[in-house]
Amino acid sequence: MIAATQENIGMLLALYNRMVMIRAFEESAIELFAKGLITGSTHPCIGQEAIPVGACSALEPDDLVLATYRGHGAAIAKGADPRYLMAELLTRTTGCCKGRGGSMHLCDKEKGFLGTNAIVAAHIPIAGGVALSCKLRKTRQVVLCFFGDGASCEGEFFETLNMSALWKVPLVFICENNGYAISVPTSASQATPDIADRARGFGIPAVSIDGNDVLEVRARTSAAVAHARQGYGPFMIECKTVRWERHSAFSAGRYENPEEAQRWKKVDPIPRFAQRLLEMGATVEQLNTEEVVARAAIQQAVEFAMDSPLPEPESVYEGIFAKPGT
Amino acid sequence: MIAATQENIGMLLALYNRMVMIRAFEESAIELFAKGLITGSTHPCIGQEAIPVGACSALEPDDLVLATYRGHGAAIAKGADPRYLMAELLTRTTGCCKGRGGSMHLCDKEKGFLGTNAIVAAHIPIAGGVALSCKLRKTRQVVLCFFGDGASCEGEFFETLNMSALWKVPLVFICENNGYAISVPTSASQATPDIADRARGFGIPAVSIDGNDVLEVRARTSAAVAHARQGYGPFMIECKTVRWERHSAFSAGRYENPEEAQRWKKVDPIPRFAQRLLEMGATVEQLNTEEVVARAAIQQAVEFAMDSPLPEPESVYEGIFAKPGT
Amino acid sequence: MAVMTMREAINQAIREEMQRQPELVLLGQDIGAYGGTFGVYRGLFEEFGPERVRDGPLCESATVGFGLGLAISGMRAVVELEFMDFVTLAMDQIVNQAAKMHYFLGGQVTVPLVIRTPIVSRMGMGPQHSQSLEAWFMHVPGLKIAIPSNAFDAKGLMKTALREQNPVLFIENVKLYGTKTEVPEEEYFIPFGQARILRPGKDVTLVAISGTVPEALAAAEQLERDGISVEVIDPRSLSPFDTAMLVGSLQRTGRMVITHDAYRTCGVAAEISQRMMEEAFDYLNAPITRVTGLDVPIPSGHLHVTVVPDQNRIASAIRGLMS
Amino acid sequence: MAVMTMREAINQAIREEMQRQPELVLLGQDIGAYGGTFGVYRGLFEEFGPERVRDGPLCESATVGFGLGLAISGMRAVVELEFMDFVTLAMDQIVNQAAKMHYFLGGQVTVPLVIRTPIVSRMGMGPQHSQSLEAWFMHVPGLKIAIPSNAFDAKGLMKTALREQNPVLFIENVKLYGTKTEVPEEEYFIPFGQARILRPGKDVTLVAISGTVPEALAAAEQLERDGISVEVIDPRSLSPFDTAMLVGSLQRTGRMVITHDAYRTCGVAAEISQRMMEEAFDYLNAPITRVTGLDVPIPSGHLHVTVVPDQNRIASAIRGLMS
Ligand SMILES: Cc1ncc(C[n+]2csc(CCOP(=O)(O)OP(=O)(O)O)c2C)c(N)n1
Ligand SMILES: Cc1ncc(C[n+]2csc(CCOP(=O)(O)OP(=O)(O)O)c2C)c(N)n1
Ligand SMILES: [Mg+2]
Ligand SMILES: [Mg+2]
Repeated sequence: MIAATQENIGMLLALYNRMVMIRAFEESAIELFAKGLITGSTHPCIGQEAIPVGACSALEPDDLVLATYRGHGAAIAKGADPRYLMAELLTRTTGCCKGRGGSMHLCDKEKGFLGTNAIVAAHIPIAGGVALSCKLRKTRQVVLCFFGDGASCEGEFFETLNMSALWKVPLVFICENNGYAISVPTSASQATPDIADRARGFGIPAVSIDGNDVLEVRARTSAAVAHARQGYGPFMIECKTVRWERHSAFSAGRYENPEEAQRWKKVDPIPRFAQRLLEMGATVEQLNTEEVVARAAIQQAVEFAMDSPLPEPESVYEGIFAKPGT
Repeated sequence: MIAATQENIGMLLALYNRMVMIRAFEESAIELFAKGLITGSTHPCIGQEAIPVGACSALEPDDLVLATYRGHGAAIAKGADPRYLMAELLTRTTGCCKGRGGSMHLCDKEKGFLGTNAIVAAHIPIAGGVALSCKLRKTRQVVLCFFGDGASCEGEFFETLNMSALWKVPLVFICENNGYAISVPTSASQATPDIADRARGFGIPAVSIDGNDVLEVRARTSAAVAHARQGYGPFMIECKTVRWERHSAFSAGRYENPEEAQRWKKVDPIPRFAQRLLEMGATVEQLNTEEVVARAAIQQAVEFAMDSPLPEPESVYEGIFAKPGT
Repeated sequence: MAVMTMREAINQAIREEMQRQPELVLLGQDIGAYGGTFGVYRGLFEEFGPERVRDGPLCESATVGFGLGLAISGMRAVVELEFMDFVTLAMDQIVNQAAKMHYFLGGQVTVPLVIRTPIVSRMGMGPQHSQSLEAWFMHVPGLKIAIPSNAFDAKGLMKTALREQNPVLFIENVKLYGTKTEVPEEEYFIPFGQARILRPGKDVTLVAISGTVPEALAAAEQLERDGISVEVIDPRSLSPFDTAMLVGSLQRTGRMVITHDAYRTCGVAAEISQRMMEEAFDYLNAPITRVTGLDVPIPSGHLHVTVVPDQNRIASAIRGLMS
Repeated sequence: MAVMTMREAINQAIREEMQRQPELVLLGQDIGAYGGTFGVYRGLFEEFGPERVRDGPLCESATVGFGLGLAISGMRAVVELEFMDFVTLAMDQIVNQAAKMHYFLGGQVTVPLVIRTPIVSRMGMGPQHSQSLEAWFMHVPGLKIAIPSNAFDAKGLMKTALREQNPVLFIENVKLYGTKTEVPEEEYFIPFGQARILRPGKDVTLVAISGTVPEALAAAEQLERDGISVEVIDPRSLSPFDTAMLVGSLQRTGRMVITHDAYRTCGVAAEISQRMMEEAFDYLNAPITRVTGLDVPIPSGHLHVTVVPDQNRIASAIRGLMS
């Protein structure tokens, strides 16, 4: 339980800010995609904002995060500048990955955000290796790895559960169980309701929680991070949530279940958290201010991205290999 | 518990016969390899005979089995003729796979033995597909899939646990946990003692048993097969055992732990079963007879193989594609 | 004759064979009500139900493995991999298992398994969602590979694939799904290993694969206006490969350009060229030229258009050869 | 100069760099006290301990993934895959992740990762344990590929690999592990992209890769007795590839034969040949010929000797060219 002190309210308002920022970022991404300004695809995390914000708020600045293509939120939550992220979505030269990665490949190494990945589950063993690196270098850093319910059916996920438990690496698995892969519901991809059970089969402690409660996510992640940082090895948190939008801005979206969507909008993590904040003593003005500030930051990010140049055709051979000494 | 009736003794003596036959087969394989008659490699299952014999004895003749390169025992236990198996080890044209597969690829489709595989764990999803086929065709057949402790770390194993539980296919996973992959002990490949736990994480019932007790293996497999045949889906049996020999006749074997080997020789499943049989009323003569008959069959198999021709170089282009209409 | 898209033609071939062969089952992700990532399966789930159109969890390797297991035990399976880039997750099942199982089990099993996968080389979806990896599979004995460029061929080849007793990799370029041709009402089959002259010509042979075919045809038209007569050939299948038709054309034209979206180095063009050298060296009036995807990771966004061949790159390569 | 085997030379290169770079870690299966499936790591576990020589569970994909994770976060890793056939289980990590990560993360990370794997083409271990799959990787931008044929080259190339900031696939043929050459006492590095003339000659250029090198040298000797002078060149690395040296040799000899154990179709020989056609067409006195592994699944047992090239097959191809 978080006491309603003034500092705490300030910190919590910062979380609220981040959640709104992510929402605004994703809304802009959908809009820009519709306008044809994003080539390829983009995968919004609208409705799931509580997970990256809650989880990343439990980290030290030098802790590390890896995520999926649906990781815009994780990047923002870990502190990446939305301008460079948005520029990356628009594949501009000013993008965080020089406009080569696009929406599915964001990265901000300075902020400890080690990248998103377009192959489902492929980043999970990579996160395991990063965690091993932290352990071997004795840096006391912890690694957070976000992935979906779909990813939890891929062999690499299990291989990593096994290796990370065996080698007791400081890795926290954050499963964003939003109930669907692209169109396949979890009922058609797993026989049991809880993905957390899978981790337990390897001796990894795991919990299933309400992923739309940002404070719950934060509290559980804090405990898991402490566990990992103290050398007890990996931990898994399964956050149950829902994806409002289509799988991607590109997908046809015919799989949508409108009733379910309506039901879930009722548990939208943002108004829910606003309500909680008000109960804890925050004012409506404070919330409005955060909202305005966050949305303005994204507006600026969009303008920054739109003003940035697209890469020249001749640059296509650049950036494949690291130069010696880098 | 099996009552010591005369029929039962007869059936049990048949199991004993099979165990001795497998032991003799593997001893011959090692000898032939040492003589340079087996090119490539060969992976004996000496010390593990109780598992294939106990497990396959719980099957109907038309049930199906898939196994690994260490699957000579499984092939014999499922009823494959040792002559064609031995000829395959010596890559003769009379081999069960026409001398193309060698020691790591045995098959006897007629007997329901759907092949061994040289890629660790690759046959596990294939077995899943065979089980799905049985379910879709409503044949009431059950599929048994043998694999090792090492294989239980490969992603495909977990993918198959998930899919087979989801689709409730009639598949019984038999893990031959002999404590080692090639040289890597289970203590260096998994954090928890029981591989069975992993199956439970997917909602698959699983037990860990003494794999050197042929009657225990038989009883547990019978129950698992009944479960699968009745449509309740997959089941896993982890049989703890030990590998006496080096990983393969080809391996250097420097990893051997002689003390452990000595300890395990004390639980050699063959004399142990012999003792049990005597207690149940079998006679020493009966056991001797089985032993002689089994060893003679293997002696004949070796002779048959040695008398068979090697494939001609020109035949190298044969057998790649099935002809239309086959 | 009906006019239909390549998407519809593939769908129709599969539907016909689903009706004919009760043992035929489809496996993959998003192939149920969703109709497949690119909509190729629309209506099949509704017609054949969840037992035969089996939407499943995300695990490419086991999905192919299950398909193979079905194939060797009295069923026939079609597995869809959502992007060709994801074959990387199922290489063992495709290459070491499906391609070799009939062989290493001494012919005791057959493998009526079709693996369908789309190339998404022309949509800017980035380095992990844009690759054309057909050369990897042409390298591996034991597989058959179909790679149609239009509705007519796609239907005939899919019908053949669905009667095969051997594993078939069926490669479709997403850019072609919406393109239309006439497709006969009556049933027809196109055997593997027969290339097709899409446009006859006499000055130069232009071999085009999959997504480059429309560009090749446009280049040929462009060049015709300049008085250069280009013969455009689509191999249609890579294994078996119709070397003979290409040799025949080369013997008439004396010049060849080969184009594909795949990476240049060790791509299929190198193999085709080497076969021409081996069989028609004396007919070569000029070096065989390739116009291919560049040897770079394929960038996200608009920059991808720089990477894959377009009609201008093809036309200028041909002009280069003629001068 | 010490005389040592290729196995020892690789071991020595790794040992030296393990001593020099505390951040260097080895991952794989059976690489601890066992010393690696083919003994390349003997003594390293004893010297550097289990933290840095990390024997692990059987899961090729995650093992490469962990190595990649180490590489992008301040460590350097060498991952051993026990047989080259098992790359099939880690293709995504190698091809879609390691090869492209520096690129798609905009240069924010470097990937000092070496993946070592032996080709076991000449031991009769059957269709799933005998393949030479280097062409797959040469097809993929973003990887460097070393493929030495002797102790001297292996040491110098491994030293280079272990100072690289990019992913390197290091391919070793088991048949060569026991072969010996002189190896200097002092430290040396062989850059990638430089081929080596193993034997000068003037009538024909013979390009030999990995396990075929001893056969190529034997063939050259055989032919010398018949008055045919063969220049034997080992490319040593496939990416980058020393096209220039091969072109230079071809310009002198006018003839080229390329030999490798890998499958013929879409193998590296086709690529090399096409590059020669592109760059030295006018110098070709005869078609470039390839002597390769046959396009068949590789049988277990003695029959494998029929599949891979031997000195007689190479020699007779060359005789064919000269006549
Ligand atoms: C290996 C692989 N298979 C398939 C895909 C196509 N794909 C992209 S996202 C996705 C759904 C993943 O679902 P989940 O892990 O639940 O994440 P979510 O999108 O719901 O956040 C699929 C199937 C892919 N990118 N990579
Ligand atoms: C995918 C794969 N990786 C590695 C190997 C090499 N290899 C062959 S057997 C083996 C050990 C497997 O151990 P386990 O599954 O316990 O079976 P056991 O040999 O003990 O019966 C290994 C690593 C292989 N054949 N396939
Ligand atoms: Mg999901
Ligand atoms: Mg074992």
